[in-house]
Amino acid sequence: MALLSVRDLQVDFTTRNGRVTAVNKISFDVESGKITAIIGESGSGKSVACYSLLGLLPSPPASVECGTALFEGRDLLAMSEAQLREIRGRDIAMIFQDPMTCLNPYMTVGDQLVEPLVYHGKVSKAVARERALELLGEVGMREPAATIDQYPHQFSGGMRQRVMIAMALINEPKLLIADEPTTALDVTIQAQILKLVAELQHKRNIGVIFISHDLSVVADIADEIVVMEKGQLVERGDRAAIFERAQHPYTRKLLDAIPAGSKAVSSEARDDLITVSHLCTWFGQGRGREPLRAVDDVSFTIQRGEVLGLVGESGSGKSTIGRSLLRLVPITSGEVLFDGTDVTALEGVALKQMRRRMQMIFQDPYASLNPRMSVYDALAEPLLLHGIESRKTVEQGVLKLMDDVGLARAFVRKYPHEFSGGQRQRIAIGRALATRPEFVVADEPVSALDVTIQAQILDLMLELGREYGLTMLFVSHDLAVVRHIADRILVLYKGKVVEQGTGEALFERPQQEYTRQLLQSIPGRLLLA
Amino acid sequence: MNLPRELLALGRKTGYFSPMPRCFPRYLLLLAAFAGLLACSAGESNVAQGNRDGILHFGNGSEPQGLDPHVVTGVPESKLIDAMFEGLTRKNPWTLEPEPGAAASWEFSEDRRVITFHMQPEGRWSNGEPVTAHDFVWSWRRALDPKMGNLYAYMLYPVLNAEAYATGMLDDPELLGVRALDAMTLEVTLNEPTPYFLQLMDHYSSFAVPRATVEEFGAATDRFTRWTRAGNIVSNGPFRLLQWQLNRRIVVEKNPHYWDADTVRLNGVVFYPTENLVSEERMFRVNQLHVSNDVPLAKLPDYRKLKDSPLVEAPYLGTYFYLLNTRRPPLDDVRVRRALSLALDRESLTRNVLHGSNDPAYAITPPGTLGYQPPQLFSFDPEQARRLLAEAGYPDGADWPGLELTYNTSESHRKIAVAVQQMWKDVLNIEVTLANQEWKVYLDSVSEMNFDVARRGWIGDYVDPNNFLDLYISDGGNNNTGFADPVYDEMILRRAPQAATKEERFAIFHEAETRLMEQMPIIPIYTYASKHLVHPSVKGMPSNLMDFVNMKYVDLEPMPLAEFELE
Amino acid sequence: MSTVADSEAVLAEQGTSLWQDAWRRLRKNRLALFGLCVLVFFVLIAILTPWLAPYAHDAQDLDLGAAPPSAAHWLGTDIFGRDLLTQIMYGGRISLAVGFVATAVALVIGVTWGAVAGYVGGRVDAVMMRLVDILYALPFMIFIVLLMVVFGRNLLLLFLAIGAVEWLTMARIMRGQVQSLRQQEFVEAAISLGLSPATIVRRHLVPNALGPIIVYTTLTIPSVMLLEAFLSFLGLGVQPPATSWGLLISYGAETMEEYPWLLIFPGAALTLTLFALNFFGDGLRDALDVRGSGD
Amino acid sequence: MWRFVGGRLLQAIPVILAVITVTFFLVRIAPGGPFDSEKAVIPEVKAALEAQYRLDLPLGQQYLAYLSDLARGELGPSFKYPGRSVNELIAAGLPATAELGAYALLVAVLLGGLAGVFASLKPNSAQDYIPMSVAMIGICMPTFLLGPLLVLVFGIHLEWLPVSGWGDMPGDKILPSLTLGAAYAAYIARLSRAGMLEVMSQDYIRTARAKGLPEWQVVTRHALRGGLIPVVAFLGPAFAGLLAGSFVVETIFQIPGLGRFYVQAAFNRDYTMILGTTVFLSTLIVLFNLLSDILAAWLNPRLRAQYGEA
Repeated sequence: MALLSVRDLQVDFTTRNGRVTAVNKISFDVESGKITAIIGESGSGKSVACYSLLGLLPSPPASVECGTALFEGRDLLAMSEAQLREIRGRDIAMIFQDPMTCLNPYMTVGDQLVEPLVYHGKVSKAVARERALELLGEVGMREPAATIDQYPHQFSGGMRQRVMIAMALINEPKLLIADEPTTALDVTIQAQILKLVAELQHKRNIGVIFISHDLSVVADIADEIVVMEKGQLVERGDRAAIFERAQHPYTRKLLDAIPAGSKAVSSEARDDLITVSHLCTWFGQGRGREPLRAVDDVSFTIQRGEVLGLVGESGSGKSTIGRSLLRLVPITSGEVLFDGTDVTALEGVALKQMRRRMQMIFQDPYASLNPRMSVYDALAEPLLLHGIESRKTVEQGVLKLMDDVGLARAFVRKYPHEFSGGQRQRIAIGRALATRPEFVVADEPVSALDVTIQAQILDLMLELGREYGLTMLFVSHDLAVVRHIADRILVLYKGKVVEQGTGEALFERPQQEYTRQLLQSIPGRLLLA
Repeated sequence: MNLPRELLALGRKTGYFSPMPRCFPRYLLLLAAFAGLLACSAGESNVAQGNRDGILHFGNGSEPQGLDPHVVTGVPESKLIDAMFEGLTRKNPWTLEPEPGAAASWEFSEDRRVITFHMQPEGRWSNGEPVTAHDFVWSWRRALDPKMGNLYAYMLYPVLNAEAYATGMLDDPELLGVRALDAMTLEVTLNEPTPYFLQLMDHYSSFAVPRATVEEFGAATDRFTRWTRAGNIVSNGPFRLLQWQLNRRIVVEKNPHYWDADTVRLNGVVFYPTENLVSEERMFRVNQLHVSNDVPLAKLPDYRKLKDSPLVEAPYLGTYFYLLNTRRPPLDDVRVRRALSLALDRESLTRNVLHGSNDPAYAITPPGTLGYQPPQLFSFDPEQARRLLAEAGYPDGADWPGLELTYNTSESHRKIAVAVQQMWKDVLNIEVTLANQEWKVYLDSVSEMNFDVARRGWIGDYVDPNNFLDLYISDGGNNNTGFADPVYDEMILRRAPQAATKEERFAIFHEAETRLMEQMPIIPIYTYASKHLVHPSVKGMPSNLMDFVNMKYVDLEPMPLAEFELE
Repeated sequence: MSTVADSEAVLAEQGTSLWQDAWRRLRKNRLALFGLCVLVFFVLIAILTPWLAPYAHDAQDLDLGAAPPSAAHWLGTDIFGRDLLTQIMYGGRISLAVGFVATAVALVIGVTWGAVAGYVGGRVDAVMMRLVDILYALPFMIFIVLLMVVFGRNLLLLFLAIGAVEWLTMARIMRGQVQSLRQQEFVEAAISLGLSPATIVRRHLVPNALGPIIVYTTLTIPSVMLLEAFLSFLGLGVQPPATSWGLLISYGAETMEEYPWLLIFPGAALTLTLFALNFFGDGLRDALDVRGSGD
Repeated sequence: MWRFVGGRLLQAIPVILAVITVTFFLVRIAPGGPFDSEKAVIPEVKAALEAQYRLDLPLGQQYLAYLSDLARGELGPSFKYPGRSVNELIAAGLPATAELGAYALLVAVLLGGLAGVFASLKPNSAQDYIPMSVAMIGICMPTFLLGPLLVLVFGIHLEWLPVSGWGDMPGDKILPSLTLGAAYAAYIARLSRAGMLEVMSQDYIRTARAKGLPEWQVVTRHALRGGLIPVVAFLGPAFAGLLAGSFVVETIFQIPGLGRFYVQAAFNRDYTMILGTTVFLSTLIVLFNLLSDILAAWLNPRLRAQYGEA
């Protein structure tokens, strides 16, 4: 018998616009000691389905309309809140996507860790603390005794996710629900966490539901894969079946979206548009303290029309380089020549002129658009500011941009919140292109997007890049993505360039240990090879 | 704070300093829940305790500035100083006639310019030292010393050379008209016969202060010393200071060294600074006070309706009036001034706005000032008022240039002003705007004569028409109207003092006041009244024109607590 | 909750402007609409008072005095025999004007000050906020008396005086908002577009900081009305026979036992306004918060 | 941390100095002097008084003299209360005011906090609307109205509590504290409701629920701390405001506090007393703002780290 057996689960939401069925009659099983992956993009209902099992959805507006979920023979959906509470955190534990926000910032990790054990296990705090220390070691925390009394903000994202995992496992649950546990993490960390989850699951023989939007992430660990689209279960099968004999077009679309292959490199010689020499950007940390050397003596050039990929994990200084080039952060020393002009020395009108020629696309399309400005205003602003269009012609200009980035003209009066992530990123791209720039810094433009959207945006950028003759600095932590779009790749580690070369060269013949490590971490690497 | 032992003893006796349940407020919420329970244990009221122990709980208006008789100026201070000190004479609260105080007897010289006081043989300071004529000589010199900055120095100006000494024209205090013939005999020489001089002896500016104590804590004329603090102060009145808690209470106890201690019935008095009328009335209603300082106007009708009402109302030696700036048009025209005055229905005003607590006034001197009756030349006469205004060039308010009525911030001033404003509008069809001003701003406006019409009140320092009528001599410091009439000056400054008899003198005053009211530099509105709530157990506290309380005669008659159930 | 489907066809309908959008949302919020109606009603009454009021505002009947509600005087009369309904109507003119104008003054100064300090930061911020600190610590009463004497009495000054006091908190709130908004990427995007700081503050920061500002504003208006009563009491501001709700309440409070209607009715007018403002303010904030209602 | 505190204290010095300077000259520009009274003052007497209080010196010299006195902790003699120093008057009034302020703050935090948290647990229900409506009334109810009203009900009619006094009779501190705290309770109710709503939508609350904690533990252990941080930030200014604004309550209940002195001083043009209380209150304001910052940092480990570094 399956550990968890879900049948005909339907969850509805009551909204102002009527009822929406978020999960539509889905059925799946989870076996002990197996990982069942639920794959789908945002809005597909994958998380809703799992939260509804534990009664974690706010009700109203959510309501479970029908279905059963037999967990060890008892129907979770029929249980009272008190009964569910007994199961939550004891028999079924959860880990969530964003370890930054899922840990209570006001409590030490130790206090948070022991909570489920003290509450469910009815053991003393001291005993629970012993167990927590043990478990912290098990999930790979260095010096558990020193770190247990620290606060979450003192940990890196990967470490926090380890804490989350330890917290989930402390009561020896039978089922673990992992909701996109690696999406917010760097690739190298992602690889470690995936490995950890797989190990622990194996060792303890627990059942795992692993929710992700990215097929490649689960490629190495999932036993069973369930694919969801718009609340419907579209395909289900073991790993081999899905990866090798996917039936449903949606599943195939997901598979296709996994970035693969290198960009064809053109060999024609071009002049350098940007020359960066000995760039240092340090952040002061108060008097008498060592400054944080975010960018430390970096030199490189970008040729006109070239896409330069910049790869590194968080904290490597890759975003700071992009911002330094655009004068969004103060530069400590060094020189940035743009078409022969030293950008670092510009002020006033000259700086404004230069800014027209250099633009930026940001990582988070939710944060990079003013929520109180309609698409029209957001796109019209740069057009008017730089006199590209007059008041009379601005509407045409805006509509043209909408066309360029593939947004329906009808949306022009809408607000960012009315769009999906992918659409927002299109707006952001449109805004960046409005000034007709020659150079664009794309700072992780796709890392906050679902894989299928990611592929669309990357294609759009490549296409527009060609059309507008753009030179681009493409910043990403994802080697596969960079390889897909960049002509040349710079690998950054702790503020310094450790390796550079074409995508092919790096993938085939990595020179540095760090680069090799990055390559190792690409999920689904084996599968895609 | 270091409390003297007696104070603690009295404290225990009266229950003031009984150990408070100190933890109480910390459990505020809990206690709020048990408030009902607490109420049962709230204990005896002040009045019940006071009646038992002979302690009077007295609402005293506001926190006194201090207790040095030569420094302070206000009414609350006078209540305290009168309880603790004693002048050469002391008013009888029933008749307001001078009675023996620090002086047992006195006699006037033939020309009535020299008075010889014989000191009370048993007169003692509260530390047991005798009160002598030297004390008064020294104290008067102190009171008149320019360095003292005594605002009431002028009360002693009738004394020979006093004004010259106080204004620095004369340096030698020996030339002052006061000297001790021996320890028990004081001789005072006046500039001219002053019929009301004995009354001045009951004003605290003429009181003696204990030289040794004053000098122990600083120079004689020093304002910053600690000699008036509880534990330091020495006084010669029926009571002595026990405790002074700022803004909270001042406790005095019976002075055993007082020469007439046998007459004193009370064991002590507790004075409360009760600034807020509404709060004070409530304190009285729940038996926290024996006597209130004042009564909210709106409460008067309800209290009057009570059987055995605790409300005590009496005329007070003071007049409420409006100053007219006779130097500004249109008020430079006497017809306008009179029109304004005639247009006021004072009867309606006092009856409706003041709830009948005060009598309308038609002259500056309050009626019945030691038998003096001021003239009443006019009454409410709208016809005449309109006629006068028309004669002055403003028929039915036409071409009226507008006037501003200035008053200082106060609820009652506002009420009067609002009613007056409307009366002028109704009767004369003229617009008057109101301007209330914060106290010091108002004082500034009045003394600079920066106003059209301004509210003013005058309370007599002593019972004599002179105290009111000499306000309006030309260039008088308190004139503030620009009114100047040499004939009037002659009457007040020359003829009245030289009058042989009281009748003759009052006739001159009457003539002068008639002249004043014809010129109308001021519009009298009402005569002040004192209003108190007095617990039925309080005896020996008659109401009088000076609102004077002689604590020496006050007694408490134990009786069941009154319940004042207002509607 | 249901996230917007990525399919673009769903969103074919024509979008609207921010304020149109807000209005559309506001109309659905019944409480907010009720608040708005009450406010509009009061403002209309205030405007039309000279024609609507049953009595002349200064008509006294001293012999009648304070009388409880009757057929002739629906809400009773005050101690001068003046009709209370008329008083409240005239008082509303002053109170609403003071409430709205003085708050507007505070809003303009406070928002500008706070936005500049928060956006520019560094030393400018330190100096600007120290100034706010100093003003906070100044003795208000002396300040008011001085104003009164130097500039004389008039209503305009009253607005300014109150506004000058109330803007301090507004500035602090705004500064806090701007400081946190400044970290957001859309501000960086605006900088990289080449927008001037003034434009960034005006177009990007202020609209996004509106939520807390609106809520604070709806709290400020009633407290301004009460402050006006206090100042009028001190002699700055309205002089009798003109009146205001705050003054009526403070007079009514003194005779609450004898003439309760003098307190109850003006109090009810103020309370009703306050609730209306609050509902409307909350509704407006929600309506303007385009993000919060993404469903 | 010490560095942060030290830095803030250093910053406060120019602020307080500016307050002193502005106040010093402001009170002297205000019309009417300390010795003006209703009855005309003899010029010689006035001159003698001004000499005693150094008012005859040039203004600049008076200012410097005041500053040098202040540096020695001397606030000067009171004009209104001869024979008493401002230090003494403040010392006399402070205990009652501080106690009143503290209890009022306690009332505000307890009542307001409870109401706000309670309301936030079921937003947009009766459980939300009722306490929030009461809070709204609390905001618009001026103390000069609430105080007498409470006295009328609890003091006069029910006879449960004393109508005035401070520390004289059991229970006489309840009504003043309630009166003064009410408006602040209302603000705190709103603040804590908003703060709690914000926190309750955070991911870590979902984590706590996923652990199987019962709702009350989720609220008390996980939500309260974050939700009340805005309240804590409000406490400093609130306490300063309570101290400065207590005079109405002090007058209504006959409490021997500082607020009464302060207001009377302004009316009396008691220059030294105005200055003294202003200096004292502005120092308190600065201190309490600092204190609430420290408290907020103590509650919020991230801020703690920031201040620790700064």
